[in-house]
Amino acid sequence: MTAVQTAPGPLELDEPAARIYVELSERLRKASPSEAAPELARISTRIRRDILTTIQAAGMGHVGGDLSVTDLMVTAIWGSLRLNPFQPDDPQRDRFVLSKGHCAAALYSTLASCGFFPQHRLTDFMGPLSPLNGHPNRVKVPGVETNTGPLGHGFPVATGCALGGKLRGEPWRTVVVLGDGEIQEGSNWEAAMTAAHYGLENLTAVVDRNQLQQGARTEETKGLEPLDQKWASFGWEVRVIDGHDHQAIKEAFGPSTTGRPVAVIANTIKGKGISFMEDRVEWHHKVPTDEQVRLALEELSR
Amino acid sequence: MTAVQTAPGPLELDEPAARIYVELSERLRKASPSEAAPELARISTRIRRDILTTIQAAGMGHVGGDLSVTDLMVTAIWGSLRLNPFQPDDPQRDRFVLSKGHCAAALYSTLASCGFFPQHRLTDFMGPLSPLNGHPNRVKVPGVETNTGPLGHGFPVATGCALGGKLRGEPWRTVVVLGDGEIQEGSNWEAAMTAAHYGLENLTAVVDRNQLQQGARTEETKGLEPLDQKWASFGWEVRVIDGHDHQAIKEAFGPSTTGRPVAVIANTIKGKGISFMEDRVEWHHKVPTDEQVRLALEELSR
Amino acid sequence: MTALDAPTLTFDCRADFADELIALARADERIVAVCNDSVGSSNLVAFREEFPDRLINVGIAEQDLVGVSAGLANAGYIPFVSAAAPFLTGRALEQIKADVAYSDRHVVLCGQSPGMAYGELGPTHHSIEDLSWMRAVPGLQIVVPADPAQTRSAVRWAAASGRPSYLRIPRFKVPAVTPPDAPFERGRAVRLVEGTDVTLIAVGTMVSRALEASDLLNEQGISARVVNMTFVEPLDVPEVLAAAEDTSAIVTAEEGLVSGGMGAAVARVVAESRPVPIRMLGVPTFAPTGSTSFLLDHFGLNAAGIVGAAREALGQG
Amino acid sequence: MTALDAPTLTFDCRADFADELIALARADERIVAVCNDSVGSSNLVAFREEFPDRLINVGIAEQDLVGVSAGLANAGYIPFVSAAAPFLTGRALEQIKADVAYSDRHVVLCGQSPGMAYGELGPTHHSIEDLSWMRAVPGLQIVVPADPAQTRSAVRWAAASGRPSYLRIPRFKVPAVTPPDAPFERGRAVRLVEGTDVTLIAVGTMVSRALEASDLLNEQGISARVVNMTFVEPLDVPEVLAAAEDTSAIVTAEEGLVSGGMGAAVARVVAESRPVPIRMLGVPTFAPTGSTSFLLDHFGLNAAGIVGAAREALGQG
Ligand SMILES: Cc1ncc(C[n+]2csc(CCOP(=O)(O)OP(=O)(O)O)c2C)c(N)n1
Ligand SMILES: Cc1ncc(C[n+]2csc(CCOP(=O)(O)OP(=O)(O)O)c2C)c(N)n1
Ligand SMILES: [Mg+2]
Ligand SMILES: [Mg+2]
Repeated sequence: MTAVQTAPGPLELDEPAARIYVELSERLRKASPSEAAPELARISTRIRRDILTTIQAAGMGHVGGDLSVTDLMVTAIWGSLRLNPFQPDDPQRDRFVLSKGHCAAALYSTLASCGFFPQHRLTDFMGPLSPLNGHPNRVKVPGVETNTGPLGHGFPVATGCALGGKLRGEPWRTVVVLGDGEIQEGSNWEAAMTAAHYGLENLTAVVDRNQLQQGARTEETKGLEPLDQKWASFGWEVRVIDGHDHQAIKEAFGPSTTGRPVAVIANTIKGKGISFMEDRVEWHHKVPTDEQVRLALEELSR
Repeated sequence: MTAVQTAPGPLELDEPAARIYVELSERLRKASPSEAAPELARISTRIRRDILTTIQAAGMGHVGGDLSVTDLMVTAIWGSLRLNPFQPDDPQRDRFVLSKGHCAAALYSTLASCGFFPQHRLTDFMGPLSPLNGHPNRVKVPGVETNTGPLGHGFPVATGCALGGKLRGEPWRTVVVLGDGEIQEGSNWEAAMTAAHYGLENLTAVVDRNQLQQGARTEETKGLEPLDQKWASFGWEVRVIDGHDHQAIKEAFGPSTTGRPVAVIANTIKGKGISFMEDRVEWHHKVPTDEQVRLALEELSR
Repeated sequence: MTALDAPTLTFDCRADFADELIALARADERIVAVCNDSVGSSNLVAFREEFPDRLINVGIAEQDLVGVSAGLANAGYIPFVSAAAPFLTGRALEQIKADVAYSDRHVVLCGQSPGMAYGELGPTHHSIEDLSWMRAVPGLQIVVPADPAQTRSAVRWAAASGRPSYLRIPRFKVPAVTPPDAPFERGRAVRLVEGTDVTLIAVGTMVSRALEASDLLNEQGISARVVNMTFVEPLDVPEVLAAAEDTSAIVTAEEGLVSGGMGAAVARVVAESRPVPIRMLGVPTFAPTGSTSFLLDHFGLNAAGIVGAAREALGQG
Repeated sequence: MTALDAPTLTFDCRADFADELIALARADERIVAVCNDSVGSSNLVAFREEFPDRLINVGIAEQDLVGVSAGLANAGYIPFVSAAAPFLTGRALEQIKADVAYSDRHVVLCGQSPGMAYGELGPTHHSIEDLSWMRAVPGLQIVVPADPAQTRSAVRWAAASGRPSYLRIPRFKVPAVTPPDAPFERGRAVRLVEGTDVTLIAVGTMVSRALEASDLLNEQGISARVVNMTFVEPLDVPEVLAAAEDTSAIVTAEEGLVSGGMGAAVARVVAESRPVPIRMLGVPTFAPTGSTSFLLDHFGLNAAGIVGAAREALGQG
């Protein structure tokens, strides 16, 4: 017996939101990092709220990593890159790839904020037949560049994007965000070597260095340090920053100064912004109770 | 119609050769590097001869990489490790793993020289139903630790061997030999991270740094430099040596001085010892004519 | 006798997996568990507490996970490699082929949360392909326990088998379906219900649903045999031949792709020896979003779906 | 009409693969070739000379190979990923699943030297598993050209298809078997010989051997139809049904594992619609050492083996 279930419709453009994104993000892109930072911080707070309510509605999600990546993602998408919600596959768009695909709620919240689809659709997250699957699906969600979820996939794909852009001689660029636990996957080091070999100065790889993976701290599980030296020895220009400082992030997302691809090691806090979640391994995929969401939203509005 | 073909018999111990190996290798192991070097050089020349005639008989093989790895392999197996041809699966044996499995002819020649099987069986190399397959098969060839051939497999397996030895608190050690092209495989960097994390000072990884891979130079194909810094940043004690200097090799195969696993970057020449093969990419798997083998053997007897 | 009779207790078999592994580890110090940042999801926290050195976590690195395990076997250990099934089988396939199967190493690969157990996490986290992929690795024994008792038996059996194997550990909750006296032997299926018209051959989560279907068919005057195939490799060929001999049609059901899975193994035996009509139930393609039970219903992998397939195969569709 | 009539020219199809790719690349600047240190073994030296920037070598790194190719597709290119079949399919399987098939990227995966083409190099270099593994990746089109003409058609077709596909490019020398007027269409088989008693369904290197077997069977008074299945996915279901309808038995032959390969796809259609006796020829397990032709004979993958299987299936064994 096949269940009868009406699928939620496809995701459609939120035109007013898209218009705002196009204008405001252009201003923020052109602004100096210090000028842009306050607005980027405001957007980040909004995204954090959306992440929390989205996960609350779904009763599932990866809240810790969503909150650690928020400021990075917002600064990339609102403050550094040029995406096009009106034509999501615009050949000249910049590419944003979320390699740590389990943080789909952060990506969906951010894409909705840009008008790729209406914010209210976030309540479909992981619902039956929803396009908003637990991990991003590019076929169903405009703005997603490649399907991620298994760790270590987005970076090679992003490398291919950047290589393609360079071969074409086009000006758009690619930013890929990796988890720190994720870079234990060897596929990333293959991509790191490829990007350096091909001199992909149009590629920025961001490590969300929150020190935690699924089960424990990275350095207890399988140590990554000295992480900056790893990237440098693989031929990358390395920038180590505070991954919650929008000004520092926007600066770090600026162009390569060496002709080499740029690795941004962004020191972050898993669960950032919610005191009882911060730096606690269990919030990798623990789901907040309604009361916890209330407290969390309260913290964010302070 | 199933072809009627008598399989060559299983490989059996060559007792006299094994006796010599056990005695001589013990002497060489205990000797100083400079004392041991001349004998190791003599054995290496013999192995080079066997490699050439083995490939000649088979009409196939990877002669360039066989000749670049010979001095490393001979110094490991004859001059540093304790293998046991009388009981190939002796739990207390040292482990020698050839990760660059395409150099099976070098491994078979060396194992035969230790008496794991009679030298005359080398003429079976790649013959119909022969145990001496084009890539090493541990089920059929005593002395082989794991089946290799696809690049990037032997190193993780060797890491597991060393981890097992350490868990058991046993004194035996593991040496794994990698191709330089091979380390473009990400699986190696996963193993490098694991070995460092678990402090496997009983593991030595040797990179046969002959600067060539199958189709071209490594630095043209996908650059590996600065290779020493890559290993150091992954937490290894690094030793850079001349991979044809038996004294230097034996020194480099000595114990870790830092409690960390040891990476030996052995600068070698692909096709080493045969003037017309040296450092030429086509000899990766070109097969010498009978006349070329004659010339090559002549060069070796000088 | 079946799930319809009474409200049935259901079990996440990971608990039995972990308990049995701990029991084995107490008796045999060669047993080690090897993980990819999956200590919690594999339910191995208690194992780690009791045997901290024998729980090896290689981090998020599946190729290394399997290669290191082959090396541990080389060093005399019996590694139970415990990782989410899609990553274990998909990411480390060549290591499973070369380092484990072709090298004939006694490594026990434990695919956790297989099939569509990670429902809403989507196709990247579903492992609908594992049985097909693993069946195409020569020399690998493949076991799909259907309930807690079989999970424990599978763990014990694999530890003693001396050869490489793949165990598919259920996470989706299942009722107990195995009679206490049922044998657990290499290549041996368990016949749960006798029947003369049609044979329902199922594995894992589908076994209890086949039992339900058998009850429903009975009510419709159709006598349905139910076989829990347990070993996908080696297959219980005599049991398949008996089905083709004694009953007029066969329905296979598995929580995985139809292409190349358990049903394909059954179909091959039947096609080569005694052709009878077959219906093969499984997952046809990448699943949409939804919970495991939603998706099972979505694809007709339930009692009603099995009943429909059985009637169709009998020409009573 | 068949290989027995005259001394037959045989071809290594890599030359046609490379020539056709160059011709395409001249006409369409989106075509790029992506390699893993396999420029020579894929016969792409001439391609590189003509299009040095469009030959991308990622070195010995198959996961990256496929991921980068998916990214190149994202950037508007049509990547032909050319690597030895065992490493492409076995090492990059999860990338093929997630980055190519599930992401629905127009990437053309070209498995070079498949089956047992690397005879003496052994099972690590054989790709007897690829068809089974690739069949269990939903959404991937699978094409097995049987000769130079089909190799060229497959390359052209894949470049235009807009969807992900896997092409299995023969290296072991094969004769031309495809009539000049034969169609090359998605999901369409080519019937090479008419016949009424038994149908021989083959792919790739086995097609010419099936033609030989058909001649031999004819001499024995058995009329054997020969079908080149070409598309393993999507399968030509009507052609399989016609075989089950028109002839009394089916023999399938492929240079690969029987578990889950082309034969399994055929068996499923037959079992679910019109059961007839089938014999499935293929490679049963890891091969011993030997040349390709030695191994094909060793496993009975030749005209005599096909004849024997056909007689057996017809009950004349
Ligand atoms: C190949 C693969 N192996 C395992 C997992 C399971 N998994 C999901 S998230 C996660 C931890 C990731 O840690 P990290 O990359 O540090 O992400 P973050 O801390 O930002 O959430 C793991 C192991 C996976 N998704 N993919
Ligand atoms: C996974 C994998 N990809 C590709 C190959 C094909 N291959 C065999 S040898 C070789 C080159 C190896 O180069 P290197 O490691 O430098 O070895 P050496 O120079 O010592 O011969 C390649 C690409 C392989 N064996 N395995
Ligand atoms: Mg982290
Ligand atoms: Mg080399």
